Amino acid sequence: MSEQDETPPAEGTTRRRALMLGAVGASAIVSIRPALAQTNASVINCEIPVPDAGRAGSYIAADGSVVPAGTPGAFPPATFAFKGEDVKTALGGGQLPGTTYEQSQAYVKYIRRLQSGTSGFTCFASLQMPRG
Amino acid sequence: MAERLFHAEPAEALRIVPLDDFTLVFHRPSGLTHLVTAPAPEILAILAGGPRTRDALLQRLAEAYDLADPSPEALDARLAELVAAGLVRAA
Amino acid sequence: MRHVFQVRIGPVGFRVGSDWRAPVARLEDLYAAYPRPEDGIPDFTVRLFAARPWRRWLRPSVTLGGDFVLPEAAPLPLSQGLLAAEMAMNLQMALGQRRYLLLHASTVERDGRALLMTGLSGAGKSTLAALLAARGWRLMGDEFALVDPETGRVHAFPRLVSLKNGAIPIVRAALPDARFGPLIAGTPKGDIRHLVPDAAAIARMDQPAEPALILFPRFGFAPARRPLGPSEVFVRLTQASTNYVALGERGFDALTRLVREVPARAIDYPDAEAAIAEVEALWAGL
Amino acid sequence: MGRPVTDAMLLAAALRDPAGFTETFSPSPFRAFGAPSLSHREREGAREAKPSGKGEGDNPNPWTTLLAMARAEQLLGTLAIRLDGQPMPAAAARILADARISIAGQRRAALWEAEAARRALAGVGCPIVLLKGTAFAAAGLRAGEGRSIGDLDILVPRGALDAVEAALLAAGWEWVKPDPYDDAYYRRWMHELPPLIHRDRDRMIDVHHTILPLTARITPDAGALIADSVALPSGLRVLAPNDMIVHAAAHLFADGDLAGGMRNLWDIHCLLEEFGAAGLAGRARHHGLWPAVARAARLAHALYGTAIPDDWRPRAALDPLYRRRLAARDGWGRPTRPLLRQAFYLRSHWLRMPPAMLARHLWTKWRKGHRPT
Repeated sequence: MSEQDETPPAEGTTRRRALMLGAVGASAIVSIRPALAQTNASVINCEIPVPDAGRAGSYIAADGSVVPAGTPGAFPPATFAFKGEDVKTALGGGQLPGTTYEQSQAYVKYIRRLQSGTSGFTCFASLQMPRG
Repeated sequence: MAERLFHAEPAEALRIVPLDDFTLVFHRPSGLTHLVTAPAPEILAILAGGPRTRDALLQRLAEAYDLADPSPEALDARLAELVAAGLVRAA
Repeated sequence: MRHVFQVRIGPVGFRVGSDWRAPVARLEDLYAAYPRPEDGIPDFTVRLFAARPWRRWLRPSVTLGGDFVLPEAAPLPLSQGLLAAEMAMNLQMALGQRRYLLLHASTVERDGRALLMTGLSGAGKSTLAALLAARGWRLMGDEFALVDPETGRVHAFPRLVSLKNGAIPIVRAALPDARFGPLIAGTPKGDIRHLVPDAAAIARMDQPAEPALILFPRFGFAPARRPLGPSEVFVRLTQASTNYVALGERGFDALTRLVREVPARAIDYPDAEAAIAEVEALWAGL
Repeated sequence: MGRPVTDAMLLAAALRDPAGFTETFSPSPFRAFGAPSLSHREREGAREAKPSGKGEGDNPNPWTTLLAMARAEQLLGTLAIRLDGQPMPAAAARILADARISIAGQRRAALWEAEAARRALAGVGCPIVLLKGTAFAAAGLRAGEGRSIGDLDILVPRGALDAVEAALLAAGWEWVKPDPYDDAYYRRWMHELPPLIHRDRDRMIDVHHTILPLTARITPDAGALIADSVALPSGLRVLAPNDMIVHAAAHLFADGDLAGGMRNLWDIHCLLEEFGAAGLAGRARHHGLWPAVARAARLAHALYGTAIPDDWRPRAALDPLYRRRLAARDGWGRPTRPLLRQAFYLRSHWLRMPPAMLARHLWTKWRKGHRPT
């Protein structure tokens, strides 16, 4: 029961819209994880290069997709990998260190497509439960 | 193993709600929610018509859309993500 | 347990048992105007207890217990007993609430329509809610917004508003005759003082409201305003909910309706006045 | 006429006879008819728990007591199903209705975890036998109705352990505690792999190759468990009914420290009521677990009124101790009778490993800061 049927146009019709399969590393799916997940999202204690090593040198477009270097309106690769803590804050609405607001938004969209979402975790931190 | 068939979940198992460049997919059997972006909705729509091998799927995608990067490895990666999420079954 | 306190906050009844008199006395004082749990049967039980018998007297420290607990939660000094009770009640909602979709958000209401302010702690949500209440908005809650999956309406959860550090004098100035709890110093988040919601908030806590605007405020930045796309709002709200996944399809329905029907803005603001002006402007423009 | 009942025997009474319990404590006018089957002591105990006055003192509403006990014993979902439709105060009805909604979601997530494991292990090609709560739900048994289900427990042939481990790691599971001592300990002495947890779904899976630790003095016939297991339409398998009861009793007495004992015993009650006891004694003896099964049946009869063969009834001397440990819970959901609990905790370790190894195990755990709570 899909609210809006996406069946592709019949074979042979002329109207074909563009479609990107995307890079091997750029996930096309974000899964909402249970709140207070025990398995600390890998994003917390890892470093995330933007873009990933496989596409060093490529630029990041405003919607987070990877585009050839020098594409107008896109951002150059980040000068250093972001810490997990920075990414968690950015995912919750903060800004990545050493970036302009627009740059940060593009990178966050790229990162969000790279790893699964962490449901409820950032909100839990704000319940200020002092950890023993 | 190229002739492995990829099956979509039955239609009644999914709630698909397009939003913007992401589409919401609620998977009833697991109770989990996924946000998918191109080419995942398009892959799910084709497989909803019936199971296909990776090559048949790639060919159907190339016919239906203007594929800028028709690489089998990229399609394998997209399929692997959908299998890991439980939205596609490889048999 | 030696000392017992019962209260209903919005649609949820609580029972707090304590090894000490002080926290219960404080709760009875600050929640005096609140009703008791429906039929005398609370939804959740909270326990404030001494992990070791001697901890009742020797440098007494309060361990948090109840229906739902976090094993690694650290005990608090007895002087912060009120804070321990509030945290433990929050924890029951965060881990145990299953009827309503729980969003970590402050909520105020005007003309039957609700404004939700959600985002990381420290974004000033509670302060904004208290200041808007001073300007005639009805306070629905400063910590949790309860969204009914069947109707899409927001239900109030008007617990004590916890104000931190610099916000305390600002809100005291804005609400000179409001009731406040004691100043609790040296907490993990600095000084905390609780504001008792006003009579209107308590009298009308059973009146739900239609969500009309979702704001993602950020305190301490130059004024800015940015619309948010529905998928980004969706992901952010799942991160602001501790029971979205547990609610299954009901949670999906509630959140999908919210992101498709209710406009959302990210607003940055340097101080409270700027934020209030921004909120009133956005609300007028709905 | 004994002290009024204020421990978890009250919860047992409500599960055993929902109509009796609600008749005694619901506000309905027709309460006078028929003698509720709650014993006098049980009624007095619960009635002593009148709605509390202001602040001081502690005599909560009997429904508050029941719900707190049920939550603490992981039986709130089961209670919600058992009491569905009974007259009761509106607040209790609402809380139990919420519990039914919540339990339905838990059941779906548990069944999906089994399906995800089936897909991940399809390539290994060995039989996969579901155990405990997931098995009851997957097979549609009464024991699965309203049951809260935590981890996924599966039984596989010991020879297939390495292939199963590799397939799960490849499909997104990861080790819960990558601690070498635990890992070696599990592999060498325990009846299961170290626990794994799925990266995205945050759900744990325990892979067993038999149902008791290798070190325990009793060695059940794992081969027979798998050989006589029953296939479900999905291709996953469940133990034969008698083996389910033997496993539940083994988990309760031969392996565990009775934690979650009331829920475990309710499973046994439901299985005995659904399948009866035909051939059970013989099968239990085959696995060397007849004493545990007999004790489980007697205690289920005592707590929940399970129909058991007459010649199983005469009580063993220690039964009352087991009952007091099982019911060691108060109206605030707190565990009570600490010395009795500690005794059963030590006994469970004693049963799992020979003395020398127990000492070394406890020493290692103590050195690493693991204190039994």
